[in-house]
Amino acid sequence: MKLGYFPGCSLESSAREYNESLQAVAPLLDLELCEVPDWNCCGATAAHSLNHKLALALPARTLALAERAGFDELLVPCSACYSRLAATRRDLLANEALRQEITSIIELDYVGSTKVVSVVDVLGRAAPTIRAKASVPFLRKVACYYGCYLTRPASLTTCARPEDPQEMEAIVASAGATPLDWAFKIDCCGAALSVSRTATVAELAGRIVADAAERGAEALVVACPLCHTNLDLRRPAIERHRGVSYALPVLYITQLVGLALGLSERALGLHRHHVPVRFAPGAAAPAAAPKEN
Amino acid sequence: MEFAVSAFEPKLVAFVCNWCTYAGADLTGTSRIKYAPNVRLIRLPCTGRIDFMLLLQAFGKGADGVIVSGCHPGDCHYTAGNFHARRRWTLFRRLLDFVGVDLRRVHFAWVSAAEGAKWAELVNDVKTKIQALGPYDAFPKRLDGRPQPAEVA
Amino acid sequence: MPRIGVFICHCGENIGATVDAAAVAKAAGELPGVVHAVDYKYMCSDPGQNLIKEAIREKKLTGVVVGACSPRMHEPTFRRACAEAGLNAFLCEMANLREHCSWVHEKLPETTEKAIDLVRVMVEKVKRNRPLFPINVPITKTALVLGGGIAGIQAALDIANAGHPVVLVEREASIGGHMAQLSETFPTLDCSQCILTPRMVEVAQHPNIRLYTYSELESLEGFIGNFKAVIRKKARGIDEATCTGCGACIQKCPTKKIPSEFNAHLGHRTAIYVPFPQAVPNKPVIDRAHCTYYRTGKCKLCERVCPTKALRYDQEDLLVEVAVGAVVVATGYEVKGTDFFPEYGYGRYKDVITGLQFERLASASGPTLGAIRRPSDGQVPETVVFIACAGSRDPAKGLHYCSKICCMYTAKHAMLYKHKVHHGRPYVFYMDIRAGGKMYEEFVRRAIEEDQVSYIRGRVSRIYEKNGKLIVKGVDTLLNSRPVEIAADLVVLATAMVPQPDAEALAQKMKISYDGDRFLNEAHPKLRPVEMNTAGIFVAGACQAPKDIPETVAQASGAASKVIGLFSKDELSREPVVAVVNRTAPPLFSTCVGCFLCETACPYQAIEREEIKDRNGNVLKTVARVNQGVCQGCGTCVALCRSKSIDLQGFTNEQVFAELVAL
Amino acid sequence: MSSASHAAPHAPTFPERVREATGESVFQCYQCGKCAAGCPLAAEMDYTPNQILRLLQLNLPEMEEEALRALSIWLCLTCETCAARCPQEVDIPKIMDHLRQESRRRGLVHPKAKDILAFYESLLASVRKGGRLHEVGLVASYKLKTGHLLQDVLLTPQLLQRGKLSLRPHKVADTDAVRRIFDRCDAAAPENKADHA
Ligand SMILES: Cc1cc2nc3c(=O)[nH]c(=O)nc-3n(C[C@H](O)[C@H](O)[C@H](O)COP(=O)(O)OP(=O)(O)OC[C@H]3O[C@@H](n4cnc5c(N)ncnc54)[C@H](O)[C@@H]3O)c2cc1C
Ligand SMILES: Cc1cc2nc3c(=O)[nH]c(=O)nc-3n(C[C@H](O)[C@H](O)[C@H](O)COP(=O)(O)OP(=O)(O)OC[C@H]3O[C@@H](n4cnc5c(N)ncnc54)[C@H](O)[C@@H]3O)c2cc1C
Ligand code: SF4
Ligand code: SF4
Ligand code: SF4
Ligand code: SF4
Ligand code: SF4
Ligand code: SF4
Ligand code: SF4
Ligand code: SF4
Repeated sequence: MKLGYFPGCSLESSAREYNESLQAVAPLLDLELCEVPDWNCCGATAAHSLNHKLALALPARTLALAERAGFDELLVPCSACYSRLAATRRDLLANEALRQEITSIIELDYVGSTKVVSVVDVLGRAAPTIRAKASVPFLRKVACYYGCYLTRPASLTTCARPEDPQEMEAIVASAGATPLDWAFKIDCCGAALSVSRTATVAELAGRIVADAAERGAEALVVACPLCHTNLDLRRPAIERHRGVSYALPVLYITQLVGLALGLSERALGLHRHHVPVRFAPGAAAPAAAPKEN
Repeated sequence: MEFAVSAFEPKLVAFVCNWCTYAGADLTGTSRIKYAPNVRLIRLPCTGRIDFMLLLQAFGKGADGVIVSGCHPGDCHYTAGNFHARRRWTLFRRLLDFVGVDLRRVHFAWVSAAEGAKWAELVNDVKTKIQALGPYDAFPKRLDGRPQPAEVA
Repeated sequence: MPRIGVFICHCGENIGATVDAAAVAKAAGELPGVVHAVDYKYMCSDPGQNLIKEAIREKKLTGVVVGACSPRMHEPTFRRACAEAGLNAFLCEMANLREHCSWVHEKLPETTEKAIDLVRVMVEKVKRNRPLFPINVPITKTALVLGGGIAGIQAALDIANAGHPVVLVEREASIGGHMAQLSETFPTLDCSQCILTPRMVEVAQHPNIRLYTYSELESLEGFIGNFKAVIRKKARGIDEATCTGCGACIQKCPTKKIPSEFNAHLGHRTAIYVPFPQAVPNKPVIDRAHCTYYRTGKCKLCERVCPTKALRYDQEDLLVEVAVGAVVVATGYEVKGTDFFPEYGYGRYKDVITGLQFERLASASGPTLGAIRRPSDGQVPETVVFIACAGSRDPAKGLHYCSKICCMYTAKHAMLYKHKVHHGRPYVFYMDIRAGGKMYEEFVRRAIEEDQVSYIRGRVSRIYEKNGKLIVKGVDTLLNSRPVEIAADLVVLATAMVPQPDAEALAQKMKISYDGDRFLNEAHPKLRPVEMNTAGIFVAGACQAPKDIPETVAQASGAASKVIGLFSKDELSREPVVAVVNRTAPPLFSTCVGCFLCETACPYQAIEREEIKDRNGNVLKTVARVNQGVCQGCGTCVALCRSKSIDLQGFTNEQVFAELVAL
Repeated sequence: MSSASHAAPHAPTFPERVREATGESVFQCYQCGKCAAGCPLAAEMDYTPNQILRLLQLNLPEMEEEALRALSIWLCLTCETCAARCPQEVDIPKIMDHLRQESRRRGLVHPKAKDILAFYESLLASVRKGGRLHEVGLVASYKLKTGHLLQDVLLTPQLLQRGKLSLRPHKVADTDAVRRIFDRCDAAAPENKADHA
């Protein structure tokens, strides 16, 4: 299946391993990712905080380019970008005058024919394939973390039960993992304040890491580079803030699926994490895991 | 209150419901509020009873302006009668327009049994407006007397 | 030839000072058809009325116009006078010379001219009046009461005590409704069952009440005074006449783990069961969906132990037809479940319960025999959080209204908890405290002041479970919206009161109206609060809007008194201002084209369909017919009929057009 | 129809202007506090979300200014928690967006929010230049703007070592097209010029 692909800025740099693992997993799940030609930044929180028009125009340009390339669906792995793009599509489809205004700003026509989908949407559909091909089941207890943009707002989420989503759980379960029931899967991690108010992030992300650890999770699973930054890269700040250290790695859901599909740690970019991806000896150690079934 | 002895005294016909506007006009009386004597009331059980033909007939018999007034939406004595009337009024307007009635001469209003002063205001207001428009000579009058609903039907 | 008499009143100075009454009478006398015209100082006085009566007799009048005050004032007076003189009351009309003329205009020639106009209009109208006669409809003096909660019980007893037969239909196996489930009731804290049970027994033993439990309304046809109801008596699986209610079958039934509806799913019942020990009637039913015999073909243990051989496994539903003259709808309410609250766990946490479940916990007859123990592990909760307005006043969840009783029962719950668990800590998250009622505010103050219930003003955002505690995240908006987190052992949601799931279907079946929330709509919120728009159908209790027991009972007695009032006469007599579809007597013919636009317009469902047949019984066409018992005379149908086949007596097209022509 | 009208023409009030810009009415809020109870930043805010709305509900110039001077409006992360649970369906994040723009336009930005604003401006400046975000450039420019030179410095070598930061910016091919978008959006709302770069 052919999908339009919008990696977004962070997957080119700080979230490289998300890109790498997604690209590595895709062919095994019969997904062909075609990068949108000449895509641009969605503008993130900055744009809609400072200039309403820009917050629509930046995502609209990428959407229009994807539409022009003829994709039915556009895969947006970063959930913050996903939210911006999907919201722009929603707003422009709902308001004809606005659509016309924005198309003239971006100098491109746009009718909204390309649907915006997230990694969780796409992997969710591929769950049967993952189950069938999981040669190295990831037999660990994990806490799936959704953050904000996969479950909110109600007009954009594809989760059936936004206050207690189960979509990521279904995916990791198909890869052999045991998803835990825990309390913070939809709580905010501090997202865009990562740089400007690191202390705030230490508090918010800290609660998340702590709850997952206390409930016995062996890994946190995420589907967003911002979440990953706050839970992984900001770990020292979290540990300083709480005075506890946590050996809880944070995996992109694509990495977890990749491990189950038998891909190597390196191919999946596990070495790029701040918190080392190491597991206590147990049912299965990633990559080196013996074949279980 | 004084009324200017102007050249043109319009003839106004008001179709009103028994429960709200008729009673409201009674209250105008008991409160001794004065208004223009140009209006003649036709009492009906409900504005739902008013049909398009009645309006046409009123103009046909020499009215220069028509008032249709009943209970406020939701207060209808018959629970839904004025709701039906309201829905039809939109239709009426189009029909009246179609047969060439000057829509500025038809006034729809809500006057409740407690709005005596509002009734007086309404009549005076409509009178002034119709006065400004002048006599409704453009409408074909049939002042030949006998009621013949069939001729307009 | 018409012979019209005109009588102009001076009303002392009221008319006489502004309008030249004598001139009006004189002008009236010259109108075609007028054979008699006089003026007089006080028309409504005895001598005034006598003037009219004498003229009717002497001048053989065929119609009377009184030019005086508003017909809303004295029309009945003058119509009565006419009738006394032998003239049909509906051949009398009034011209409103006072309220609409003398009182609102100056003393000017125009004013007298207007008075003459008003009289002329009425003369033209009255010439076209027809003698009309009050409509009489016979009444079947039996009432149908739907729903056996406290509302239905109260209404049934009131009507039955007035000497009229009542058919009481209850869907469940026992009457009692929600009140039977309650522990103690605000604001007096008296035991709910103690006050309810005697009334339930009274219903069962009342000679005028025929009780159908485990039954539903199948259909309702007819109109005020003359309804035909079909009741479906669902198969109980036992013969009620033979069963003694010994309960042996219940004790022996091996299928025991069915969540008990009566205990709001906090306890269990067997497949053959009575909902609760004080049930009326105290005869079991078999729940066929769960019974092992119906599911697998094997068991019949109950039959083996029954001393009277009362079991009837092959019993079928029975349809019973009853003729009734009035209906009281008292089908009550339902409460929202905890699964309605995503942010509070979608009903996943066992210790997040509804107020109704708390009633069962606090009830001496409940699953814990009145001890407050939480469902998950039976521990006595040390900290209980009560959340008010759970689902109510929440447009995001589709319910914008206030459920009205939950402020009170939440205070009650917190109080009962404190009385039973002295060291316990009750917290109430609330938005407003609505305690308008006799001794209600005092009751809530008692909870706060004496029982030290902590009220926190703010809505809870989320509940999650951690280490066996329920973490409740709220704020105190009175403390600068400071976050408040409480680790609770039990959370009680004051969930919204909503109509029965089938409220809409039932309303449609009965052709009565309901509002956007599916509560039944009374005819007028202030002046006709217990009547429905459909004549002869009345409403009582929480099926009309959320209400507590005192209000429910008041409304039920109100509905009952309306029924008793209706039954106080043998026939219904109504003003003949009703619609008629034109008809020429045999062979029946009508200009009605059968479009039934009138049917769609009529707010009272008064339009019926009638087939016109030829001599051989072949249907020629279907035409409209007005049920005069139901028609209220609004005339909406008349305005809509394109073929002018339907007309309104007293305000016929002919009359109204004549008025216009006379202007 | 002759019903008296009380609506004399008047200059739009602030709540009316908020409604015009966002489609949201602040009067919808009934001050239940559920938003504050769920907001991840509530503990750090000078005014909780409902209090911001309350300031606007009073419809007094000094209260309106107080809301625009609040730190809260800059702390809001657009996490949508409040909007998802608000019983009255008030879209608070949308209102917050508007308040930020208005606060910046009227020069009322809270002193402690200057960092956040600087970060947003740096980010957009970076995007204006290359169409995509250049993280190294962004962090460098942010640090220059705020003078927070030490913060995060420790992290950067780690990132570089793990191959996660590239010193050379990725750019779109048609940088001009992106620049024109910025220019047009700035022209549409000159007071909300996306970046002060
Ligand atoms: C948690 C809680 C606590 C409360 N505490 C108090 C209190 O302390 N004091 C107080 O005054 N009030 C209290 N109330 C309110 C009280 O329960 C109601 O006011 C009262 O029960 C309403 O009575 P009802 O007869 O109208 O409805 P219900 O009690 O609901 O009875 C309706 C009956 O109709 C039957 N029925 C429904 N549909 C049909 C149908 N189609 N055909 C036939 N039968 C049908 C039902 O089975 C039921 O038996 C409380 C309510 C709740 C939820
Ligand atoms: C400011 C205000 C606004 C209100 N607005 C509303 C509203 O918008 N909607 C609403 O539903 N309700 C409203 N109400 C409430 C409403 O007025 C009452 O519910 C209603 O009037 C009560 O009617 P009643 O017949 O019981 O009492 P009353 O209206 O007080 O009538 C009692 C009558 O008994 C007479 N009387 C007293 N003692 C004797 C005696 N010993 N012998 C003979 N006669 C006696 C009195 O003269 C009086 O005529 C309002 C009340 C107030 C004060
Ligand atoms: S009939 Fe009416 S107008 Fe005449 S005296 Fe009586 S009250 Fe007055
Ligand atoms: S036949 Fe059914 S009701 Fe009777 S004892 Fe067996 S399971 Fe229970
Ligand atoms: S055992 Fe027989 S008599 Fe006793 S309750 Fe059951 S059915 Fe009735
Ligand atoms: S009665 Fe009280 S708790 Fe119930 S909905 Fe109304 S305000 Fe809320
Ligand atoms: S609207 Fe007139 S023609 Fe049509 S069904 Fe009714 S009575 Fe007959
Ligand atoms: S007059 Fe009104 S109530 Fe009577 S049949 Fe016509 S529409 Fe129905
Ligand atoms: S949750 Fe909604 S209604 Fe409640 S205080 Fe916040 S904005 Fe207002
Ligand atoms: S969107 Fe902003 S105000 Fe709302 S909960 Fe998130 S941070 Fe708080």
